[in-house]
Amino acid sequence: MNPVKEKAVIISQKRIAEGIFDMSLRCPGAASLAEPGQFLNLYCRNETRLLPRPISICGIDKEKGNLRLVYRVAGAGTKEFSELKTGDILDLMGPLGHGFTIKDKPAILIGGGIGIPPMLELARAISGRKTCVLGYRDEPFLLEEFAKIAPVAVASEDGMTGVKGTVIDAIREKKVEGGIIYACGPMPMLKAVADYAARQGIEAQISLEERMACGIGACLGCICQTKEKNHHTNVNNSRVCKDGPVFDAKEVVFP
Amino acid sequence: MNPVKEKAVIISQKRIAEGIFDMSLRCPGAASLAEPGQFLNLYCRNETRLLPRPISICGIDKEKGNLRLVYRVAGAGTKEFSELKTGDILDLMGPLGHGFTIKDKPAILIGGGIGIPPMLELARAISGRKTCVLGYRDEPFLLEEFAKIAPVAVASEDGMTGVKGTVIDAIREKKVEGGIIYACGPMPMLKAVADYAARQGIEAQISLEERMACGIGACLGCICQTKEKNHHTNVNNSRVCKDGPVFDAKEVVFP
Amino acid sequence: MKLQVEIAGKSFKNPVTTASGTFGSGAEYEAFVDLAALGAVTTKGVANVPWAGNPTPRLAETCSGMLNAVGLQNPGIDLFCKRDIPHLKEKGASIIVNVCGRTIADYVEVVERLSDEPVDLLEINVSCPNVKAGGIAFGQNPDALFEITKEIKKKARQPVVMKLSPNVTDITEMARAAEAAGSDALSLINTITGMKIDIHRRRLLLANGTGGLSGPAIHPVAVRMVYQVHKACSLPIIGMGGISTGEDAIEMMMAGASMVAVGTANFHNPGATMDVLEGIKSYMEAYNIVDIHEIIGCI
Amino acid sequence: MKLQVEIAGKSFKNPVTTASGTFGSGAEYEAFVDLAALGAVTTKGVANVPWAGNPTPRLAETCSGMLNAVGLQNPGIDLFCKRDIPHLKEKGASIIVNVCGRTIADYVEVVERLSDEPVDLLEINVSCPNVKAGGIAFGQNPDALFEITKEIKKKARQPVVMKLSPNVTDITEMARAAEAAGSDALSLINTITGMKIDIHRRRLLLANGTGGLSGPAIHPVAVRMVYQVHKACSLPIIGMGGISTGEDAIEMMMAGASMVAVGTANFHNPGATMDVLEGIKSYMEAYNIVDIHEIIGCI
Ligand SMILES: Cc1cc2nc3c(=O)[nH]c(=O)nc-3n(C[C@H](O)[C@H](O)[C@H](O)COP(=O)(O)OP(=O)(O)OC[C@H]3O[C@@H](n4cnc5c(N)ncnc54)[C@H](O)[C@@H]3O)c2cc1C
Ligand SMILES: Cc1cc2nc3c(=O)[nH]c(=O)nc-3n(C[C@H](O)[C@H](O)[C@H](O)COP(=O)(O)OP(=O)(O)OC[C@H]3O[C@@H](n4cnc5c(N)ncnc54)[C@H](O)[C@@H]3O)c2cc1C
Ligand SMILES: Cc1cc2nc3c(=O)[nH]c(=O)nc-3n(C[C@H](O)[C@H](O)[C@H](O)COP(=O)(O)O)c2cc1C
Ligand SMILES: Cc1cc2nc3c(=O)[nH]c(=O)nc-3n(C[C@H](O)[C@H](O)[C@H](O)COP(=O)(O)O)c2cc1C
Ligand code: FES
Ligand code: FES
Repeated sequence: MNPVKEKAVIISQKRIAEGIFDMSLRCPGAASLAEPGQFLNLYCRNETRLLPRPISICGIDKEKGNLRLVYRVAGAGTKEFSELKTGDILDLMGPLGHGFTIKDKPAILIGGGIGIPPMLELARAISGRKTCVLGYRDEPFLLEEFAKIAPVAVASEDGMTGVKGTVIDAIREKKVEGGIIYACGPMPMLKAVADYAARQGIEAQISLEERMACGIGACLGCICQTKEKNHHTNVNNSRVCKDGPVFDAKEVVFP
Repeated sequence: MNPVKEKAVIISQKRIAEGIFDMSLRCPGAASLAEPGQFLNLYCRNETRLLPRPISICGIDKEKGNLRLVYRVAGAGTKEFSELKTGDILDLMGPLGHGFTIKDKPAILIGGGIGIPPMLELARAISGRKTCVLGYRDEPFLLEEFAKIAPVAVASEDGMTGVKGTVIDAIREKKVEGGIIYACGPMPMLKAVADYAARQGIEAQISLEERMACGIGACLGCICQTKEKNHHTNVNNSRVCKDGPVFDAKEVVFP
Repeated sequence: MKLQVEIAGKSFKNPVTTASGTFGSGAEYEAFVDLAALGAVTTKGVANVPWAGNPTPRLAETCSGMLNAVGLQNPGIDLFCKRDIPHLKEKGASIIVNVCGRTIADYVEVVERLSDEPVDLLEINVSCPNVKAGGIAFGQNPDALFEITKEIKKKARQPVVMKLSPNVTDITEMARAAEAAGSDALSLINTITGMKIDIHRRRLLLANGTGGLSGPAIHPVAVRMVYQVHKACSLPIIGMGGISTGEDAIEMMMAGASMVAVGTANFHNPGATMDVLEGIKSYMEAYNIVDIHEIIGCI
Repeated sequence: MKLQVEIAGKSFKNPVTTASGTFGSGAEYEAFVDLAALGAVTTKGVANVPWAGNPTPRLAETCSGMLNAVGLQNPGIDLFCKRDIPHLKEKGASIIVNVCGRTIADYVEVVERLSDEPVDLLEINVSCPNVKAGGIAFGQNPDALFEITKEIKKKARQPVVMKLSPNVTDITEMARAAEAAGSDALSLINTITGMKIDIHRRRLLLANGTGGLSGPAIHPVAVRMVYQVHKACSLPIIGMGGISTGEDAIEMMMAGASMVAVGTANFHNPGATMDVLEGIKSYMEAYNIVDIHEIIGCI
């Protein structure tokens, strides 16, 4: 499916935790095509910033034509987005990339930090048995929404919420079980998840992050190394924006 | 007097002719110091545009702390200003430069095109006898306001308003007389004015335009050539932003 | 309105092409641009064998610009000929192939391999700053540039466009070396070497250390070099560097470019090439220009 | 928090100075900046005799940058010594004098004239692209740079800081030539040669044709060159090029600059130097850095 370029209208935006914003957009074109695990490219208004910002889709409402994004203010671009008000226009392109492939197996959904938001729409989309494992540094967010959909195990670095430690600690302590893992989060977490899945002998689909320019597979800026030769690039590199962001953990060579 | 850097509030803005805008600003700091013939540096919001835009002061209301600017949309920066609404903030620095020096002689005030606005505040400030000569390309603006203050002779290139031709044609045809000329407008007009004044043997103060960066005499970007050595630059160049924009026509070497 | 231009005897329906490396092999942009409506598609640099390129991060943003250190990752000439050329032809696009290599032999191999392919021009990238071995030296030394141009010209069946690096003291010296060696046209500018430091992590942001600066930030440098080269030699020029509007393109053409390439702007606006083309037309209409040649090198 | 830095044995209270030519002789900015609060004021290039500079237009705006072709207009060393140095001293400023000339003899004359003046450093501008005769050649040819540096060093009583041009193939070659000839420090980068065309009037926008590109657009190029020079030689560096925030300054210092100069940013924000200094302090606080030397060249 071809992505669309669209002028989205901000429906609502609120701060849901320290530096974390929750934004709903009216963008019927992108919404009609969106799937869990895909992302949008958001364009900055400030013209000194040329590159679009990739943000994962956290919620899809195809009927209303709305998409929901939850993001962290990481720098100047996301800061700019966080200042948009209801009714403002935001240029975007999407949906982009290859999302999660839902398999009919008991699922473990693992989100770490700002990798948590995309797991929410995935959790909704999975109709079978599922458990969510969410890892926070400190202040939790989106927790209640997850809890409405599935059992949740929580880990936090500071130990204030749930298990003190990593998502793997939470899985072990809470004895979370399943036949497939879907995960998004920081690289060290994904590496730990991949190792865990390998040891358990189950599939893990992991969503990667890389700096991007085109977002559509043209510039080769955003690759990850892969064990096998990628059919498109003809080398052991896949494009995170196009072949991913979701990859089978077994394919990925961690840096 | 040192200029101030100030966040001005837009009080009102309206389009008064094709591509010409009339803007009032609350900027008590700059307003308290402003004199006819001085200008402001307006900063763009779009961060790709680094250089401030110099715009002459068209009206001064020291009591209210307001300044009025009338400007033409010439490019991207002035376009940006023209889109500002009441209540918006505009960064500025001013007042800048050396304005007109009012002498106690019957005055001829000559404005050409977008050089007309600064003559309005000057006309108000001159209490003695005065005649205004305004030259337009086509559509006139500010005409009624001038007419309330002083007798006005008008010239237009298309001949639709007043004398068909230049301000010099209007002066001749309308037999405008005076003991001093104050003028602002395009270079060819100022040159004609300087020649006219020389022939009449009267003083002419002319306001020049040049591309600027600092606006305060530091960068030497905005010079005009002068017959005498300038005491500051120590060469035959004066800084339009600091030594001008108003010069005695006799001093200036026209390019 | 006549938009058609010629470069080394090849004619293109309009002067707008894509800057190599920013437009893939065209297919990725088909959702946004009709490839047949472009003057030509210039493809990502291709070598004799597949290259994996540099580690990530490969990209960084700068003020009105960006740095890239992709390192010429490419699928190799075989897959390129099998997959990308037929696809572009099927879409009705004119094709400029950007060629890279580590040694003269690498380049020659690619050029020979393209002999019978339906390719309009060969653009030779001797200027990519991201390749440590070979590449860069050719683009920064007039003798090396002369040498490689001469060898390529011996074998090339299509016109050869040497693509110059801006990272030199005197761009005209390079242009004259390429001209003397028989280059049929020139293309400039490639990226300017830059660097960004992640001050929070205290390390170079790009894995490669340095990267190539592109985008509107470099436009005035590109215009200057195109102008200088246009005055210094008589080869037709494909001009690029920071073009994102029709006005930028007109400026580049007035400086002397017969054709312009749109690069980084595609990332900000996937329809940038078409917007540039429309902008050129609007300018021509506004100034009653009937043939684009009236503005090429008119300064 | 220790902000004090040293360049060639001279100590400055903090690492922020002004880029020559953007700050006049300081007096113009006194309404916005306490000159004594700066590490130093670097003054506009001064020659042995007054120069009138280029015709206008001398300035053009570009995307996140600007072009200037002022052409080193200056009042000559006599008036400079009589008026500007005493004024700066009275205000409590440390002084770096930027020196220009057409011939080696011109430079040496200025340097000798400054022997007994209360000047901290002599910054030698061999890189201004706007002077047709002399100037530019020194900055683009290592032998010429060696020669002029050596001659200046023979006569200079204050430490000599050669200011390098970025318009070269290899900046490290230039740096090493200056070092070999005895330069006490280096300053970089000067502006990158660029051009703008007025497409509506169909003519070069600047009267001089080309101008020097400065501002945020060139920051990544400046960081790269400072980094390369810092690795290639052991002289202290005054880094400049597009610095407008404390973060830009930190980046430049991490690349290897002991001191930074703020130029074009002053035009957009007359208090830019102080904002940069405050930004440096905030960064140091946030990362618990007690001495600025912890970050100089830390990459
Ligand atoms: C596929 C994908 C999905 C993402 N989903 C989310 C999400 O749902 N919520 C969220 O908060 N963040 C998400 N990110 C990270 C987000 O893209 C960055 O935080 C954001 O681009 C930072 O922009 P900035 O201008 O605020 O920061 P700056 O640091 O000023 O950005 C400078 C440049 O670096 C790039 N960049 C900086 N950090 C990252 C990063 N971590 N990943 C990719 N590019 C980066 C920017 O896009 C920009 O080009 C995602 C990243 C990717 C690749
Ligand atoms: C002392 C002085 C007073 C002025 N007063 C007025 C006024 O009252 N009303 C009015 O409409 N205009 C006035 N101008 C002209 C006004 O400054 C320019 O029209 C404006 O800067 C154009 O900016 P832009 O971004 O719209 O155009 P662009 O062409 O995009 O500007 C690009 C750059 O060129 C500079 N520039 C372009 N044209 C001029 C010009 N004519 N003079 C100086 N710089 C220019 C801009 O400042 C900017 O740096 C005055 C100029 C000067 C020097
Ligand atoms: C991501 C990226 C990849 C590039 N790859 C190539 C390449 O393979 N071969 C080449 O000759 N130039 C390459 N370039 C340089 C561009 O073709 C162009 O010369 C340069 O970016 C300046 O144009 P711009 O400012 O419009 O991007 C690349 C540029 C970018 C940004
Ligand atoms: C208007 C202007 C005038 C300049 N004059 C000089 C000069 O006299 N001598 C010099 O060595 N550099 C001169 N420069 C270069 C600056 O000192 C500085 O090296 C360059 O602008 C890069 O810094 P920036 O991007 O912060 O401006 C000038 C720059 C500008 C913009
Ligand atoms: S961002 Fe261009 S290939 Fe992925
Ligand atoms: S604008 Fe800088 S001296 Fe006038």
